Amino acid sequence: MQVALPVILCSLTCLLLVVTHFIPHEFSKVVLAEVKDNWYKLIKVAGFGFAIFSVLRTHIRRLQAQGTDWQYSVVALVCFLVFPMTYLIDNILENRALFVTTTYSSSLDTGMLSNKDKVKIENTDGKTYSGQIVKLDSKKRQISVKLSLTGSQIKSSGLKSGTQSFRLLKNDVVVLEKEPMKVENKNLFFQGAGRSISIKGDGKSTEWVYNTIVSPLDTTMFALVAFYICSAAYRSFRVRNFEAGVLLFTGLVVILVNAPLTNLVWNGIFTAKKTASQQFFVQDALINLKDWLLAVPGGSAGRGILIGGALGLITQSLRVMFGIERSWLG
Amino acid sequence: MLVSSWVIAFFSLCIFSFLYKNNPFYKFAIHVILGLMVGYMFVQQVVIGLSTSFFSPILLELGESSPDWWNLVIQRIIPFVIASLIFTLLIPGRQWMKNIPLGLVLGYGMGLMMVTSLESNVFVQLRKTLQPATSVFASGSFFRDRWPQWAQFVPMLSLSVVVALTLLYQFRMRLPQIKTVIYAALLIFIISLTDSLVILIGVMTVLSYFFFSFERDGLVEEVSRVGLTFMMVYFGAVFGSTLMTRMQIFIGQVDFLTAKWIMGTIRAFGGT
Amino acid sequence: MWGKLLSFNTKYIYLTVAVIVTLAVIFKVPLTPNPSGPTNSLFDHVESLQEGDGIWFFLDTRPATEAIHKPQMQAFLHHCFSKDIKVIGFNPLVAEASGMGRSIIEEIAIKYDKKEYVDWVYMGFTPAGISVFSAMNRDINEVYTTDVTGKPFAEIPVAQEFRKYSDIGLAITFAGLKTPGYWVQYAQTRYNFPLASGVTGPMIPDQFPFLNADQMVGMMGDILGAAEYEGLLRKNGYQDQGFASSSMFAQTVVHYVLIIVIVLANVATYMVNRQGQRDRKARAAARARLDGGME
Amino acid sequence: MKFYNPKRLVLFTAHTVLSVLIALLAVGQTASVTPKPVKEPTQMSTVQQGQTLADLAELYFGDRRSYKKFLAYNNIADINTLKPGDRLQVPIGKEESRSDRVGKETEQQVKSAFQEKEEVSQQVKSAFQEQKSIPAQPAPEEQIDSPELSPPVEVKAIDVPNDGLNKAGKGSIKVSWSQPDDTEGIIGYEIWRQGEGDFKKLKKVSAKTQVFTDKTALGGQSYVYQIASVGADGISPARSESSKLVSAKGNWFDLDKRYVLITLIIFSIITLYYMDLGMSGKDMFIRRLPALDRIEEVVGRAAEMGRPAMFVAGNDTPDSGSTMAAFAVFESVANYSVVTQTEVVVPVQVPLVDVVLRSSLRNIFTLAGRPDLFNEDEVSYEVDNQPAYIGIIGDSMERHSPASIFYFGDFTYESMVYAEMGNNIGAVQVAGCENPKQTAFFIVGCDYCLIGEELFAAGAYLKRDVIQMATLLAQDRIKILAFLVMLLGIGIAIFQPDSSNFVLDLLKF
Repeated sequence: MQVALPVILCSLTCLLLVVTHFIPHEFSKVVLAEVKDNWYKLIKVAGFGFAIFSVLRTHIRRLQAQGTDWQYSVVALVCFLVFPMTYLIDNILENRALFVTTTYSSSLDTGMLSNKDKVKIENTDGKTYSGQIVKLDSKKRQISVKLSLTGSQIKSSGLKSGTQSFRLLKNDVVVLEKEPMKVENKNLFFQGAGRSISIKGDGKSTEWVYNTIVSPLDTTMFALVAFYICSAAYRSFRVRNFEAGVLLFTGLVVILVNAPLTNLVWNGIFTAKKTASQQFFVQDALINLKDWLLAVPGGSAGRGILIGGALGLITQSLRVMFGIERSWLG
Repeated sequence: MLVSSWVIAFFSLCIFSFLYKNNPFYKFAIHVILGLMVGYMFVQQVVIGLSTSFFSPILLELGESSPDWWNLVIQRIIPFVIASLIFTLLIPGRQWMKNIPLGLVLGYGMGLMMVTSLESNVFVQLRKTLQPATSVFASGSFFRDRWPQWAQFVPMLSLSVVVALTLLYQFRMRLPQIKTVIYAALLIFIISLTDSLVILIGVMTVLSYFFFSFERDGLVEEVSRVGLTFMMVYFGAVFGSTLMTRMQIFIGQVDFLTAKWIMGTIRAFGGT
Repeated sequence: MWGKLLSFNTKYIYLTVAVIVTLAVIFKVPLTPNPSGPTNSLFDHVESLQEGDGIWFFLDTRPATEAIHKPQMQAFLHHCFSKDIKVIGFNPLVAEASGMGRSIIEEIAIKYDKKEYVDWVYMGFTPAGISVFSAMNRDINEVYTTDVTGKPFAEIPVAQEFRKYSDIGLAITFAGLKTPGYWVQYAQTRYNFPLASGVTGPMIPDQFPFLNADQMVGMMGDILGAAEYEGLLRKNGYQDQGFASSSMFAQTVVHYVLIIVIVLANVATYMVNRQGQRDRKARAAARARLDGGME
Repeated sequence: MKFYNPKRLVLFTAHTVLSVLIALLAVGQTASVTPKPVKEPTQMSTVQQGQTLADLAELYFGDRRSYKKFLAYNNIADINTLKPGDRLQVPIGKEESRSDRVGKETEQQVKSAFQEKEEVSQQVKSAFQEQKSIPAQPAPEEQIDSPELSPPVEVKAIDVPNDGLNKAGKGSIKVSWSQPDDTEGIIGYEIWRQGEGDFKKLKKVSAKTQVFTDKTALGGQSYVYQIASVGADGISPARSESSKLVSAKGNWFDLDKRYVLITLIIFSIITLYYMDLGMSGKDMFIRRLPALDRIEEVVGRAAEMGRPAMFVAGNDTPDSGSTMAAFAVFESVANYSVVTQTEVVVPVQVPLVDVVLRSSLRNIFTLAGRPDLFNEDEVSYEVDNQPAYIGIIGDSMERHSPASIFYFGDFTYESMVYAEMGNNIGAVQVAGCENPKQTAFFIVGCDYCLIGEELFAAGAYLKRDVIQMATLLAQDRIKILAFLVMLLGIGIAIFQPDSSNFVLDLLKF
């Protein structure tokens, strides 16, 4: 039971994925969407939850133990709060939307309107705003539309809260003639629609923290490689045997050719000559050699490794599918 | 602007100081970004993930006049319960339960990867390798063109050297030097072929390097040695061609520190 | 003496690299490499475009590679703006690139006093994912309702002018990830529009098949490509930024230093090994003499 | 879980998988009659109950023995499994079957409806000509003396094979036609479609194209298509004859991918065969993989020096192959470390990976009989962000100063950083990575490195488990198969260079 159930579940999911891959019928799309959007996503979320729980627990323990470097755990725990704060701040400050609410007379048949319909509202001077029906209450005969304007556009749109008269259009057919409608500037966060934490231009404070601390650190870590690559080359580019010699030779050639001055000097010496005897020494011969090394022998080796790796991967997947490979059971 | 440039500069220098040795500044910077990113994960994955794929769909469904309970249970509740089984890792004696969601996730990944890698990494790559080679055989132009005048004889010569010395090695004297010469001549011959043929040979030899069920001796050893040579060429080329990119990243950092940070500060305080 | 060379601390290498780069960046020594084939063809293609044509660029990279892609984009945009070509920027696949992209294009647009929304616009990120490739063939308005500053699509004339692949003269992807392959596979081969790429060093070999198959009109390979492009700009009498060219000198020095270090290390290894062999021979001879004496 | 005898469960699952795959292939083969694009005019004919291909051959070619001619018009996967309801493409002009007469009649009605429309437009035109005489109302010249356009011919509409309906329940239908003899004056074609109700214009395409894929056809709804040649004026389009009734439906098997499926089945069969051999106690030879043999010795080194060992499991999700291989390697590393009483430091980057590694370590301690020695903080989750995680690794390397480090899984640029950090603290490092580019940096930076495929073999190799060894053997056989395919392709290219190389067609999907 303890082993069989997870293994069989794993094999069945695996089999399901394989089979649906060969079925173009819409049924397989439905199944995939079900598996991916509900099961897979939620399990990933749970995994993240557990991970965050354990990292916080680790640092709190260090804090309690007061061992070496416990101060840095304090730093980490304090910084943990930063992004949740900025998320709240951004949402409360910027995550707003305009809601337009009105009551319609009983003469209107609501058959042609339904929830989540894309509609337009047009004010007296002919300016239209696209929106979406969020509430359609047939008892109170009340309809409310959420305009698709983000925080910064609300100011530019020039719509004020309060009551003014609009007309409601659904795909350019007038549904409601000029009626007084109530415009409210509500906060979406408290409407239950929290915006995704955004590094995409909106969400000012989040963006500032991200662009000022996170991305530069990414760049700096990337820049460290520049040093390490040099020391690695110094340490291990030695002619120990034939293969190491090939490695060293190729590496040296490519480094030499990549140095911009080399090509300048080379082309200074060997300007283009047409005679066949000197075809080895034409312009950009070094560049061509480098490109050839990278593209032809290198490319073939890379492709071979890729194919072999794929075969190994498939065999491993079969092992998992057949329930032989059980390392993941722990 | 100035503030952010100072912050960026401070953290960059903290990280670079690790090159000398591990120090409090480095640890501080690292733990700052650690805390930040854990918080980011918390909001991004847990809060928003839960709200988008669990809470808000349920609220929407309940908001409907006649909620579809069956759908709700199948699509939201059961997955949520199964996902939360991950936390049984904390319950002594019930730890095996966490394998149920794990099994689902791993099965998903494996099934997806098996077919896609079979298609894109085996079928496509084999076709890419085979198509030009077949056209070469069809046309019959085996050796690379623009081979210089004084080197026209290289392919044939190297091939004949390979054949002759192999016979010699087989029947007369088994000297390691002869083997090395054969090997070098073989490589020269391979290089003198057309690119698509070189690629074909490279792929096949590299694949043969990964044979597990044959003892490495005789023909298999020689072939896999050629494959290893190809791989070494690839690794060396990749290593060399990466140097410039990585170095440029560092140059960009230094440029930021000098131009934006120092000069910016000087300018901000009325310097020129 | 050789042994010392083998066993010295790698931190000296770090120090050397840091000092060289810092000096070379402070005293900018311009160095213009000869243009290679792909860069040339890219330049010629942009040169062949007319005034008022449109260009899309996609920024498919994290800010970590800004040091490479910024000079590439600067050289490219200088060329475009001085030819009065209209530019629309996207980062449809990588969310982090939004801020970087707009800042770079704005910086250059100011130099040529080009107006945002009229001569250029930066549309930013869209969560459409893979479907972007096909949506852009119909109308970018399907995936972009606003630009990165939140301006509604209807109020951006330049975006309304160039709204699908067939409207533009060139699309170039500045990529630090595998995305050029996707652009070729999902967009170019299906909808057949001129595509180019500006990539980082390790990705250059992956682009050759596309270039040979004319699926790409040109390529800017790494910072070297950017420097070549700047050289071409200078040769044809445009003004340029020149950051890439000025960093070439640092690159050259570092590369040469590394080569020298590697060669020295190998010589040292060889010498030390030979020394060891000689000592072993001597010891063997001494032992032999000793044995001889024993009799 | 060494106490568990896997034999029966394994065989059960394996055979289930295999049978399902084969069943799928069978399904695909039966539902596989698709029309071929041919020059001459054709029509669709539905196979009636009890009609064999020979009957149809007699019906259309007047000869029972010439049923092979249908292969010229249709892709028939298996000529013996023709079911009622399959739609065959047959040449026009021969005697028709009942179903096609029905089709013709509907088409007649449709066409008459159109002639009326044509007349109407004629009247409009004549009205224009009358107005022309009156100078007060200048009429657009080019509309009047636009030449009579000749409509396109051979309009064919087929349901696009090997596809499914999209989320909105819409499928795609491929409409193809050929230009009329005089294309003079034609600047484009209009595609008109009749579903329920009247003909509607779908799209206008340029005069160069002769094919259009209608992606908005409702599944199950049958349609009739017409193509109209459009002149410069835009009005008075000349309609073609209407196509046969056709309806978009989701297919149950993707024929283009059948070779992929067959390959997968061959994979499974070979693997299963060698697994059976392994279970029956036949010993399998696997050559020694040096890098993997080193693992025990490297852990032992850490034990001698009294310093911990470190395991880094890459930056990919647990459902990726390389991470799965990393789990297997970690199992053996942890085994050795428990045997030699060495501490293992495992900082983890990706969620769910820490779950697996932690429980695996605990189980190993339990199996070794010392659950009390298990320290939960040995496996510590850090953060899922590249720079932060790299920094943490550097910090913990300096703090714990491990004597031996293992990198298994998927890596990007951090590979170089790890390798050099490890070198600077003088650790012995073993690495395995799927990504070829990063393998280069590991080769340069580390002491022992697994290349590509060896990583996936590691799990089977280290466990010394016969069944898993068997899968490696199977993998080799499959590789030999790939070799043979390549050589076959080359051979075909050598001996019949001008004929189409069917090996390349096999590799297409």
